[in-house]
Amino acid sequence: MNLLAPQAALAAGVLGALGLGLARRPSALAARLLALAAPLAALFLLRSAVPGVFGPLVGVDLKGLCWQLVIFAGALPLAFLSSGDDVEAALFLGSVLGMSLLAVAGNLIMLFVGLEFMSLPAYLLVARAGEGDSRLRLEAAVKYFFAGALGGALFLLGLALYYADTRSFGPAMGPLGPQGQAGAALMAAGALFKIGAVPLHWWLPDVYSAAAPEVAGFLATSMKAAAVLFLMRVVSLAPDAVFIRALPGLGALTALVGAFFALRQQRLQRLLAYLSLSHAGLLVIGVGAWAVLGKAQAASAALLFYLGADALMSNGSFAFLKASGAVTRADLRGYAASAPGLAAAFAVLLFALAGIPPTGGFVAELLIFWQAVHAQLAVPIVLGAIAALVSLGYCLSLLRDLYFEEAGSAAPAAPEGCAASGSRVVVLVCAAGTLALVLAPLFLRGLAGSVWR
Amino acid sequence: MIGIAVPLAAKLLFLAPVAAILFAFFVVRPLKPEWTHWPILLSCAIVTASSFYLAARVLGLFGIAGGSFDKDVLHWAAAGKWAVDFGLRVDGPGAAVLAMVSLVGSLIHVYAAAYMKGDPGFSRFFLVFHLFFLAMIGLLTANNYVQLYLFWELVGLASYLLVGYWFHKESARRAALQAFMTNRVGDFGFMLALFFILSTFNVAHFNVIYVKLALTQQQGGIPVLLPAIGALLIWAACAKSAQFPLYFWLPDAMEGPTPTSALMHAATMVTAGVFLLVRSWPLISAVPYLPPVVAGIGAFTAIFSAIIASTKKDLKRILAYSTVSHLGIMMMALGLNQVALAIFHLVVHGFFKAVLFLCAGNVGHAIHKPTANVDEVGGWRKAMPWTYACFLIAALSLAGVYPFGGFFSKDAILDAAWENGGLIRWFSLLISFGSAFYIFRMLFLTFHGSRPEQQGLKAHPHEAGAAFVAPVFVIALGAAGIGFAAPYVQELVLAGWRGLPTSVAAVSGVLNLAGSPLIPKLDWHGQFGLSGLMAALGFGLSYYLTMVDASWDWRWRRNHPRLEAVFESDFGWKPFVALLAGAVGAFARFCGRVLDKRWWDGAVEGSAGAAHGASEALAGYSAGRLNDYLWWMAAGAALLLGGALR
Amino acid sequence: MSELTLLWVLPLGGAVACLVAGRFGRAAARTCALIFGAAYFVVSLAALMPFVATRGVGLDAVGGAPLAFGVSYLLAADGLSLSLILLTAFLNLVCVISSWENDVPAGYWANFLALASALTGVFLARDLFLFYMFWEATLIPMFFIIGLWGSANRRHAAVKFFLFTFAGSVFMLLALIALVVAKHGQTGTWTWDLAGLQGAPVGAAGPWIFLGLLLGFGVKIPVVPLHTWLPDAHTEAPAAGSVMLAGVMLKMGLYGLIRIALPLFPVYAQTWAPVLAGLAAVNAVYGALCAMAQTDLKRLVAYSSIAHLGFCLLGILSGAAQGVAGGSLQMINHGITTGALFLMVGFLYERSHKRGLADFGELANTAPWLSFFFGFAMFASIGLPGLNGFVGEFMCLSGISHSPIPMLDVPFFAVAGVLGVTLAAAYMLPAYQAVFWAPKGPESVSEHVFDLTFRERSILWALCGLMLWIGLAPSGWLDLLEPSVRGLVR
Amino acid sequence: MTSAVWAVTGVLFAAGLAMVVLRRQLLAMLLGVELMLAAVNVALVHHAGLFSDAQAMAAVAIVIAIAAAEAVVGLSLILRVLRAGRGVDAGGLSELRG
Amino acid sequence: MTLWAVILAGAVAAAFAGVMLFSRSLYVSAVCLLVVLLQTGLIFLLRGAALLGFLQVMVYAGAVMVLVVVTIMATGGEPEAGFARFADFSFPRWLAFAGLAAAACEVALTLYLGGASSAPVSPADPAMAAGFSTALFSSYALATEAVTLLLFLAALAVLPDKEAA
Repeated sequence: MNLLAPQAALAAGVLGALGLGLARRPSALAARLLALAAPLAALFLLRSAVPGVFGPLVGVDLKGLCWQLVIFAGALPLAFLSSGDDVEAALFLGSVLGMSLLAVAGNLIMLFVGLEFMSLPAYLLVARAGEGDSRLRLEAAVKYFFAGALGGALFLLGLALYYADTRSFGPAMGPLGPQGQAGAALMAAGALFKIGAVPLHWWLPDVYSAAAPEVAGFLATSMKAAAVLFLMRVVSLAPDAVFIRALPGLGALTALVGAFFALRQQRLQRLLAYLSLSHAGLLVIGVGAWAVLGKAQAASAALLFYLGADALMSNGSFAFLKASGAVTRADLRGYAASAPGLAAAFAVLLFALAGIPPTGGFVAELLIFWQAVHAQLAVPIVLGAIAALVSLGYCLSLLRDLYFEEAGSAAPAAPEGCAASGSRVVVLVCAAGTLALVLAPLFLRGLAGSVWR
Repeated sequence: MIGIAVPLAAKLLFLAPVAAILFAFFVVRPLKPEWTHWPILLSCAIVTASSFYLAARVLGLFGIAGGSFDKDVLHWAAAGKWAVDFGLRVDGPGAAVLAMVSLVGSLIHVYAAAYMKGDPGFSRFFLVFHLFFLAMIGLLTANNYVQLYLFWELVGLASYLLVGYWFHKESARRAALQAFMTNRVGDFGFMLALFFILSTFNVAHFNVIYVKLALTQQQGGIPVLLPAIGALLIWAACAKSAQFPLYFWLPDAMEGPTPTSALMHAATMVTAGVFLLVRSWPLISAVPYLPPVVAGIGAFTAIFSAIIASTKKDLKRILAYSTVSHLGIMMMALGLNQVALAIFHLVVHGFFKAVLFLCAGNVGHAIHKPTANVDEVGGWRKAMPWTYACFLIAALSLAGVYPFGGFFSKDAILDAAWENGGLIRWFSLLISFGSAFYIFRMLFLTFHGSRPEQQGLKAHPHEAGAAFVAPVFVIALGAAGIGFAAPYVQELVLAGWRGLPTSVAAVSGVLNLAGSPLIPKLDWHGQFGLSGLMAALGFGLSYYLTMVDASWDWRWRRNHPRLEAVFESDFGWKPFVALLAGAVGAFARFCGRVLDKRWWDGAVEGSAGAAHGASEALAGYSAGRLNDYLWWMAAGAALLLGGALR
Repeated sequence: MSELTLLWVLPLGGAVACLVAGRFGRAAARTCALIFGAAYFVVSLAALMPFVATRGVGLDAVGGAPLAFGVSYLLAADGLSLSLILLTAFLNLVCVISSWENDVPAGYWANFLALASALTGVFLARDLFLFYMFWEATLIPMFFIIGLWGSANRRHAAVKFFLFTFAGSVFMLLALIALVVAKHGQTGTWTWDLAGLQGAPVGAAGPWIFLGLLLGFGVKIPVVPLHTWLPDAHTEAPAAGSVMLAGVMLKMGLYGLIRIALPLFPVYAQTWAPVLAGLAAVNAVYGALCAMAQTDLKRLVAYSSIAHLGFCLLGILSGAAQGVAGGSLQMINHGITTGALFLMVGFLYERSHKRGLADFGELANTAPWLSFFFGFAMFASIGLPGLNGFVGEFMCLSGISHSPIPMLDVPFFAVAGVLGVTLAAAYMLPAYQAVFWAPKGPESVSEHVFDLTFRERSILWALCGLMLWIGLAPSGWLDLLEPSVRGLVR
Repeated sequence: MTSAVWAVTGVLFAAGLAMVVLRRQLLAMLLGVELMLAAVNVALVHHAGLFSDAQAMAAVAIVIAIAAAEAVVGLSLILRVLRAGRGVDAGGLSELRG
Repeated sequence: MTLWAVILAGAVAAAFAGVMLFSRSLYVSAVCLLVVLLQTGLIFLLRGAALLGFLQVMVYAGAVMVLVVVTIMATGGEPEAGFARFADFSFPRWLAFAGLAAAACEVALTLYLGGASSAPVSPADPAMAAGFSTALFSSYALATEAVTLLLFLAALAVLPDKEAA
């Protein structure tokens, strides 16, 4: 039962939060402690987890374990920052639980369960969590919901088709027939929707930009990691699935679209949302390369590293929005003069997001490009490089606002209170972690022997 | 290369000026700038003594043994098998010119100490002036082309700084720039020639090149690049020695102080081109068609500038064109394979032209101007007797009147031209006529005439003092008597070549020096008589037009303004050059402002703008409609599906 | 910690120390910067000394076991690396001293030291991963230096600088990756070790890889169609920033060519040489022509850099001993000379907040030391023999005119190069005359320009002394550099 | 038989899809979602019988439950939208754009 | 026989689905959906999955549809006349329709290509039908539990926001 210990911890957390709700005056502190304790416990229990199979539904492999690590780590900032009540704690923990179920899913049914499990609470989380006017959050949640429902339905249709062809909810034994091909493609569509690949991406900027920053960070990191794993699982089903060939192109297109749309954004959170989309494109290229390379361990390690770095970069940058109270780009003007430490941390994160050394973001981007080169995906690589260039363009203009401009007349008042200082801590920790990640070659030395031979 | 130690005198040639300049710059100038000239004059004395010692050494006079030498002293730069070493070469041509340069130069230093006294830039002037002196010495003692080029550029630098000495004057700035740029255009050829020499011979040392070339010639051929090398060197010499088509900078360079004009732009620096060709003559004469080209350039320039000199009114400009003319004569001598004659005329010209310039300086000084116009002077022979006397001696020398120096050198060259026959024979007669005409016209207008058009009478001319006159007089003595040194100079040149054992065979084979006469034949029936006659004609005509028909000059200018404009523009050559320079400037502005800034950088910046534009355009497709989103999702899934079924 | 590690860690530590010292006031920060700058200079000098003794022969290396991703911590230094590091340290010190009186926060000093650290890393790294890290890391401090302490249009220039140079390096990164992948295909092991990557079987991708490397290095040099970032960046940067930018950062491109692109692809280095040399020739001439058209003194000097690096490139490509050695020497020369010029333009700007040619006049009278030093550096820059510029240009062009590589020995390149030398005077001298000689115009701000202070003169004496030293006796320097680049000689 | 089942599934799924994509009212769209899920169930049930696979049956049961959960979440969101005064028209939800 | 029954049920379902799609009234749509779901339940029954058919009817007809109807009532019932059924798009609406129709054709083609090759239809296996319910609580227990938990979580949706509370 060691296999599912992290899930058990999370489920206990969910139940605890639900139980907390039964109290007449639910303690917010208890809810927050629960939200923090459950993922930490899950992380802790993950240490002793080993690969194994449990029934038809659960198949824990190395990939699943590693991915859970990233998922939990990516969720920690939200756990730490969540200022919500027991309901939000339950929703948050439920979503994480869904992700971890997806990570350990042994067949397509469980995969579907995991997909819906992580999505449904997330819709509600988007709608509920956060301060101030809920109009936009609600709109985002509705959009998210319908897009998600459609994505789920497409996946399900694909599942049925695939099942009809292969008689299996697991990997295909032989070559796929047309029905199986169609099924795999539709399932991939469901997964690509979750990652946000063009043209199934439209919901993503709306959701990321309207949700509370810390929730957006959670979606951009843990959820994205889960989605990538989801796609990889679909790819693993049938190596001869035709859609795999489209992945690098779709990824490059996504990267470009994300980069170009981000260019004109004035609202910071939306800008970061498109930036995240651009990164998602790179991840899809990476998955494509991983598939081309015969699911090489090195390639999945690259994806994992990218997601890990992204967990720091994206969470940190979204948390910065919360910490600084900056909403539009104009709010950033002259910010470095008033808060040098936070600005420096944000600068580090921006350089990391743009993939500039010496940050972990660079190593991450390098690893993905490396796999892509190895897989000889020439055109996607060049398009991806162009997207990286455009991304750098607006990261630099943000830095320019941050450092080189004088403060405007209406500078945002720095948010006060516990949440703001908590998010400051998150920003600083993420920035420091991003910097430290550049030493990856050093501290991943042990892995070099096994993965990077 | 040769196992002879460098004599102290040769070391002093460099050490003294360097020490003097450093001492003057770091010690004297901060403390007492008006004393800057003292260490420098001391250095001049040392250098003059050393160079005469070296000349004597080459000749073996006064029991001084040693002869010529050529020795490397410094590994300058090396990479792999490529190496350039710097050294000293003291041989005949070098020693001959060196002696003249140091003597005349030192005297002009003395003159300058008086002339420049009280000028705010006195200290700066002397430092640069002496830097030039140093550079000229270096040029004359270089033993390879790279080193020669180094000093060649340094004299150009000094020229630039001194022509632009009065930099508050627009004309001075422009003249300085023009001088430097024109020389750069010439250096284009020199530098390219250097590369070709290095790639052809793998070495830049004169003596090694001579030997290698001789060996090649013995095998019956010349290196492929040799014609190019020769042509480029001639081009370089044309710039430095102000030959057509690059002569035009020299008259304008008269914007500098008079000592500068005398030393650099008359006596020494401008002869560097001739000296370069002397050094390169084995190379150039190995290409059969190059010497006639040199002779042609020289002869044409000589006549061309003599004509223009005859029309000028500014004293220094007349002398400048005269310098150009005489440099042309030297080139002509070279072109006729009269190397020793060319050097001899170089030396003689240095003397008399320095005198002429310094006299012009004295005249200008009398009216408190850097230079004088013939309109401002006239009939001053009584007021300035010493200056007049010196000028007369030099003028006679220039015109080639026996027994003055010019007779021995210039007429020997004309003699050689006559012997050569062909077109150049008639050119030589014209030169003889022209030289006499313009110099005596200048003499009469300045010292004799007193016409109403001239304002000289209103001024009160006077001699400026012993310091102004004494150095001039000493040089004038030299100008008068140098002709009798001709045998020594010939011996010096020949001995110089002979003194270098490794190259003697090659040189004597290539140069064919033995047959060159240094003394003009006193042949009344041939060229000598004719050229004397032409000179006399020139004298007579100038006398008639300035003394008899005294206002002729002013009249024709008034009556023929367009004709004057033609002369003023050097027969249209100056506007043409200005046009060329303007075209280059316009092209540069096109490159810098339009091509680079507006078009190319505009495109680069525009690409950022285009990215933003694309972003804005794409935004139209994101209207925020939920149904759009879902439709796109369905479409995406359908596309994937379609792809999967293909 | 080995000496080579110390070389790049020391200035980085200095940067951190400056930031910390900044808490105790600006004076403390700058003192800290001076101390670390001086220490760094001394250490780099000490590191070079053994090579002086051996006339540049030998290699000082730090090697580590491979880390993850086939990356390893490999540093190595030879005469070329250490000379460039010494140049970096020297110019860094020059920058610190020259900005001594500027009232700037600790970040200023920290950025300069961080820049020096990254540059040192570039010149030391022998692992391509490490190399690229340092290569890109140089951009960040320079971005801040331009953007924070530059002149009016600094913000735009900073972004343009970063973006443009990154556009080149991103393709370089892809090329490096492709190289690593190709080697992996041959040996089955991942390595970024420069020595280990020799002879990777690149196959049909070879030209593309080479092109990617050229793009990365070419933007930095910059080679002409890729140059338009340079005038803006140089013009808008603060004086000391321009010094580092022109003095050292442009050399990274050439260094990359010498160290990586040409040795890894000896065949392309020959077959592509005519094209590259053609571009270099265009650099020399076009840079000069553009410089002639400028009315801003700093822009003019910036364009002159383009022209000068054309000579370097010609020399390095020539494959002749004198060209390659001369090209490397010219890298150092250009750093010193153009550094001095930018410094002085900066002094002018600090005094008057103007840079235009028409904004001054008669400075030779009111600021004689400035005009003396400017003239000195200017003549060094236009290649007056006896000063350093000539040595480098002469050897470069001598190399290209006597190149053993087919198609390169045609006189065209030498002619273009010499034309560039000729034109150098055509842009420098008029500018000099306009600023120092011409009478003051109505808009002149010359009266604000007081002469150089003792501190400024001391810096310039050091720089001009170097110019003279290299100009008169370059053989010692060449001995130091030549063994490092011998591999490029055909 | 299989063809018939798939035809039914396809037609229903297509109708549901059209409903979700094309209809304006949020509630109608939600109905479309339910229809799509139900359509897939038809195929799954048929194949469960075809392959004698209890797993597929279990899957159908789970899908039904999940569809119910989805309906709850969707309906609650729609009600919230309504309560926020933004109507039930999907076209009204377009403040987030660009 | 079963085949024809399935075809008939399918045809009815399809017809009502069409009405549902094009009906302006939400009530009509909801009722049509109910009919469609009942028909699918019937197909389940025909294919031997009686329990599932029952579940379908229970969950949808009994629970979901009630919720839907309540919500429709809460939203104010019928739209006024002139209310457009179909959404506006950023592009011409016919394009949206055409695109979707093309996609539907594509799906149909897929099904046509894939469906024909399937194995012969066997009568429903009663043992399997029974085994399914045990599977739900044995090997599929995890999924069942997860879905149960999910239903709890979904129920949280009805709780008001904390500001509102």
